[in-house]
Amino acid sequence: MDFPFVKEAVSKLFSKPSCNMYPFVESPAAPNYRGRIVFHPETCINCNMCERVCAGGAITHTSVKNEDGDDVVTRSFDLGSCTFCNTCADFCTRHSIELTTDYHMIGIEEGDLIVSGTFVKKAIKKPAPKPAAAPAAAPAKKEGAAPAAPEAPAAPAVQPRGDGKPAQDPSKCVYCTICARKCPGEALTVDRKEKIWKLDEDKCVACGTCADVCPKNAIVL
Amino acid sequence: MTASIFLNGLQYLGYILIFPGFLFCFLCGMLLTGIDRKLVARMQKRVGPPILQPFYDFFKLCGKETIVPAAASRTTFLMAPLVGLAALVVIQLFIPIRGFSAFSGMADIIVILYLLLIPALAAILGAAASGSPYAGVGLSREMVTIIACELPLVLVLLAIAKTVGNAMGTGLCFSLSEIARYQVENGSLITKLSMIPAAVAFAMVIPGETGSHPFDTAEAETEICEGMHAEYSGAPLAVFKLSHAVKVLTMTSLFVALFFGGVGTGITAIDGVIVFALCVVATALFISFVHAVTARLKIEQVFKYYWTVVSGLALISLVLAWYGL
Amino acid sequence: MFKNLIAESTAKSPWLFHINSGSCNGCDIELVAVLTPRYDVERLGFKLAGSPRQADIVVVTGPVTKLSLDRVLRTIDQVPDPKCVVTMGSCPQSGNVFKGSYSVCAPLSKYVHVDVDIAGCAPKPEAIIDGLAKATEILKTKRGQM
Amino acid sequence: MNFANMTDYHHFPIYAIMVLFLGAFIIAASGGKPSKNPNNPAGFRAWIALIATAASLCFLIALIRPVMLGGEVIAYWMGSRGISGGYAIGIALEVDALSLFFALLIATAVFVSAVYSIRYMVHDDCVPQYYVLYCLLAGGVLGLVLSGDIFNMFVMVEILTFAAVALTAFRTKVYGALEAAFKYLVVGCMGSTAILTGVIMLYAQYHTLNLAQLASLIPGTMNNATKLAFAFLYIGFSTKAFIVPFHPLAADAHGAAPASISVLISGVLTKSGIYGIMRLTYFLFQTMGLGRMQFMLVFIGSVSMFVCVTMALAQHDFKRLLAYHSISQIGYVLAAYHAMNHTLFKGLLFLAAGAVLHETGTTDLGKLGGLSKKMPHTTVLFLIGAFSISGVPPFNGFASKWMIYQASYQKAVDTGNIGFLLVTVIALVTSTLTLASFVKVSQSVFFGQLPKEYENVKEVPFGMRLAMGILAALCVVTGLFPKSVTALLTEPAAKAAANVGSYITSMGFKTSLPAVEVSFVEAGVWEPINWLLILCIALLAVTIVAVAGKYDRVSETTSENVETKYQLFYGGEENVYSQVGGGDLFWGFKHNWRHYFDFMHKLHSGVVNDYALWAVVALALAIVYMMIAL
Repeated sequence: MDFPFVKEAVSKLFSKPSCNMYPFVESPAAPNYRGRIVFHPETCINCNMCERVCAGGAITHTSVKNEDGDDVVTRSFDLGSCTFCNTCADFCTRHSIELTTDYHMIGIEEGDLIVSGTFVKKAIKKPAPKPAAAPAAAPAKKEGAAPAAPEAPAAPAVQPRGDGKPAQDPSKCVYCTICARKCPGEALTVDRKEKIWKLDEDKCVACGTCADVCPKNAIVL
Repeated sequence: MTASIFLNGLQYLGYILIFPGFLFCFLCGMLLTGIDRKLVARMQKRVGPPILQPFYDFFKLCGKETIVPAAASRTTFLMAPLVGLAALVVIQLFIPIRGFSAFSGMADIIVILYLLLIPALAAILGAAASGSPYAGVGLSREMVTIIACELPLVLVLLAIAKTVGNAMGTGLCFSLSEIARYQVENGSLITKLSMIPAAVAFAMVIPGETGSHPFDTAEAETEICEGMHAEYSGAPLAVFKLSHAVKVLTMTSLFVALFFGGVGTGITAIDGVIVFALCVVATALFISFVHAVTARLKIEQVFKYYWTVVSGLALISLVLAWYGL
Repeated sequence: MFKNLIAESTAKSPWLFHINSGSCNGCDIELVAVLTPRYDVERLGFKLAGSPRQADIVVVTGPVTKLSLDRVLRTIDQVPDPKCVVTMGSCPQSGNVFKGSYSVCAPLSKYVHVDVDIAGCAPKPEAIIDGLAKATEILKTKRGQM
Repeated sequence: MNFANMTDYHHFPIYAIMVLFLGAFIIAASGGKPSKNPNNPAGFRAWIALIATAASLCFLIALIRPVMLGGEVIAYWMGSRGISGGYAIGIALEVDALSLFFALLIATAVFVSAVYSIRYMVHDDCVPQYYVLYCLLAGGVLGLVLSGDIFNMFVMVEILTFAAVALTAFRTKVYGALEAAFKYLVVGCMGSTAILTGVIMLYAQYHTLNLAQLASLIPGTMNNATKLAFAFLYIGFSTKAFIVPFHPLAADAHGAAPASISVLISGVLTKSGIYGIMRLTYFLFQTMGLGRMQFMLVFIGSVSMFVCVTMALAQHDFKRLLAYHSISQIGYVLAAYHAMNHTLFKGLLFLAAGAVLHETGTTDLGKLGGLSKKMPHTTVLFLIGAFSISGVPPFNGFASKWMIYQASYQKAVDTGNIGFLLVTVIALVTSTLTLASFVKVSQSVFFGQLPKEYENVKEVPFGMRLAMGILAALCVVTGLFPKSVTALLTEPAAKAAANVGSYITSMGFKTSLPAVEVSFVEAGVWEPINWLLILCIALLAVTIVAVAGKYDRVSETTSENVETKYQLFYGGEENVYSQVGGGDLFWGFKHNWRHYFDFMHKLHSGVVNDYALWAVVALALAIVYMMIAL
């Protein structure tokens, strides 16, 4: 018989307990702990990339038209469905999503675990389409601007180029720059301010990543 | 005449209900388990529950709903904990506190031996009455633990009977109060060479009888859902918890009475405190410490341990006592 | 007075029963971590009970798979009153990443009344302590109403 | 012979025997056709048996005053043919306290069992024949213990053996009944033959068959032939008492016989063997090294105790388990005066087993369970019996076991013989093992879960419960007032056992032995009343507090699924039938003793040839021991 813990037990009896006295003493989380989500609606551009990448399906949004014809978008994060993987924050080009070190997330009533924010998304003021490198930029449909959601995608606004390389649909594009950032060949240049979308044909390898990642389905191949 | 009978009756009732009966058992037993839990926690480098935690547990359980499973035999199921508790209190009444015992004369080692069976038996029957298969496994283990503890306990008690009997010139002494008196006059039994192995063996029996680590196979909450108590809820469970607490008190105070009976001053109140202090020490050493440094054994290991190591020690003591050492 | 005593004791001695309804074990490990010397909820009177009959708080982890749904509900039924159901981690609250799977029945609140949700995947032990403390308060109110 | 003469109590012993034989005769004369009444196929025959046993019991109870309290030894010569020429010519009945003690036990057991039989035997065929044999068996045993003549003892042994064999075998439809009866017949006949041989040897030596005269002649004239005779007689009576090594027979016989007969086999037949052995040891051969003889008896008793209790732990059948316990307890009986309590609680247990068999049709521990909900009274009665046999205070088993421990340990201390110390330890441990096996029975028969097929089981008829109730009440009463019982029954019997002189002289023989005043070592008497009072007050106090505190609180349930709430907890699974099998219950114990159990398993082959061989070996060993040690 062997009692390896005899010494341990006796010495511990006379030493201070190693307890973290949490409810009585604050216990801050470690740096970079991913806790409660904070959403900054003022910077959100409603690209919906976060919703697309969310594994747990925790992110949703509603949008209502206000009297100006603008969309009032409410984006909510259900912490009760979140895996705190940080992917949404990672993908958010505008850094609107942030995972804080606050871990006090207790839900007793409905809504306790919902983080949400509302912002107004201005309706697009029909800027002149600037087909940078898309010769087949079909001007046929000048989009009625009525529904924000493409309710009639019957005919694609932009014809595919046919060579496998991407083409932009300016009516859908919100210039979020994800395609540019995700392009493995760095063939895309997107300028949000100037609303420019440019493809460097030499660098493009027609991999299709940009179309894949586009949250608005504004790229056709 | 009637007045004196009435007063006598009142005194008896006082013994049974207050000291050293129910109230005393309740308070001291709970306190002992509280201290035990605290000490175990401290040995594991934890803060541990407050010492009054067993009281909280008890009152909380009293306030819970009692569920009697449809498959259970209702009366047995509900009565079993009460019988067990009553039997334990009766044992406590017999255990002398340095010469003072509430009911001397009828206390006898063999009676104690059998009375110790009753709480376990009550728990077993209650478990059997619940109809749960977990309780079935638990009661089987409890029964084996009883068998395991019985042999060393018998040997220890016979050795004591022989030692005291030798010294008293009667050859044999089964009476607890006699044993207590002998110790008051001649010093504690632990000072005798032959009694040292017996004391060690008895100390090893304490965790087995009280069902604490590492011999708590019968109530193994992680493997068989609390075993015997799997179907108990509410007040009956509270009574079981109380019984366990009283059993801790009973076993430790029996240990103190048998081996440290000579310690004390002669004033009952002070002796009571001293005995309780000794009980605390015994609990700390034989229950808490053992709990902290061991892991649960398998039931056949429990049996083997008791029938070899512990019984061996007790046997050595008996042989020594036989030859008058 | 006695009633008060019981209510006070109820708040000081909540026993947990833990049900894993198909969890990835992350939450389970955290729940165990809460019992370790580092956090030691026993100092608040918490204890893991082995049987639902002895429990006050039922802690459910996991996305409530189809197979486990029946068992979870039955076990919760078997807990004597007053009782409190706590869901721990995102799975039982919504299904988390398993949402929409053919074999997942989450959220649990569709089937029973859930008192406290502890968010996190898995929740930090401190968060668990927070949640359990909330559950204890609820328990005490429930006991007071009995 | 006038009427006053007829009511003289000196006639009562022969009346007690004769009513039983008369009853047997009347029943037999009434033919073997069952009556039309389906509720009582035996018809009036059952009542005749009942009246006969009741009358017999009454006659014996009437004898308590003169014999037990008055200390008289009744000598009764049949046909008034007494002693002529210094030799006993006539056939004598001789009733001292020891005889009466056993006779009372037997009569009680027989009477209770007869009450029980009326409803129990309803479904059996050949019931009329059953009652004939029943009365014969009872009469035989009673005749054996009251007889004052060793040849008469042999005759009675023969009667009871064949009645018992027939009663074991008469249920031909029961599997194993014939086999059991055959085994019993073979070994029993060996035993009877041994007794006859012993008797012949004694007669050849002393030219008399009267017990008292033998007892007066044997001292001082001991030779090897006497020792041989004693060995034969000892083995002969051992087979009747089923002590080791004859225990396997009992298990088979009990298993096959109806419960009412099991009661007789365990409570009556074995007692007759014990009585025979005690008579031999303490009366006839008391001069030949009583100490060594006692030691042998105690040794055999301890072995019986331990072997049979472990065998019982391994059994799967309720009745077989009881059978082994029966012998285990006989070990205690041999060691001391445990006989009365044993008859009471073992009878009760067998009747409970019979009740279970009656209602469910099986005694297999693996198939039963949860009967306490259906048969609450039987359960309570069984528990009383189980507590008694396990020696749980305050029931009667504890009182007698307590005396055994005290006495054996005192003996060990007085004689300095470690062997007696071992007996104390074995007895205490055996008692715990007994408890274990009754926990096993209660778990697998009365508690636990009710199998589907026994949903419609009902409580047994009142008649059967009454029989069990009588025994249970006796168990409790003798447990509560052991002092009075000891004073009334046990102590006179114990004194009588040691007081050979007065036995001999009262028969009219001269003896060199003085009618000594026996110093019956009062090992102390367990007085449970005070203790019980405390327990009752304690229990009352707890119960009052519990009831006041709404112990059985049931709140308004919050869940809609009320029936799932009251289901058993199965880790969340739906309730299925699940019972911890009796065989697996004490795995932790059996595992450590597996080699022992394997050995015992191989040893108990169930082949009658083996058992016959055991008998021969035992006889040889007994002869060797007697020759060397005495």
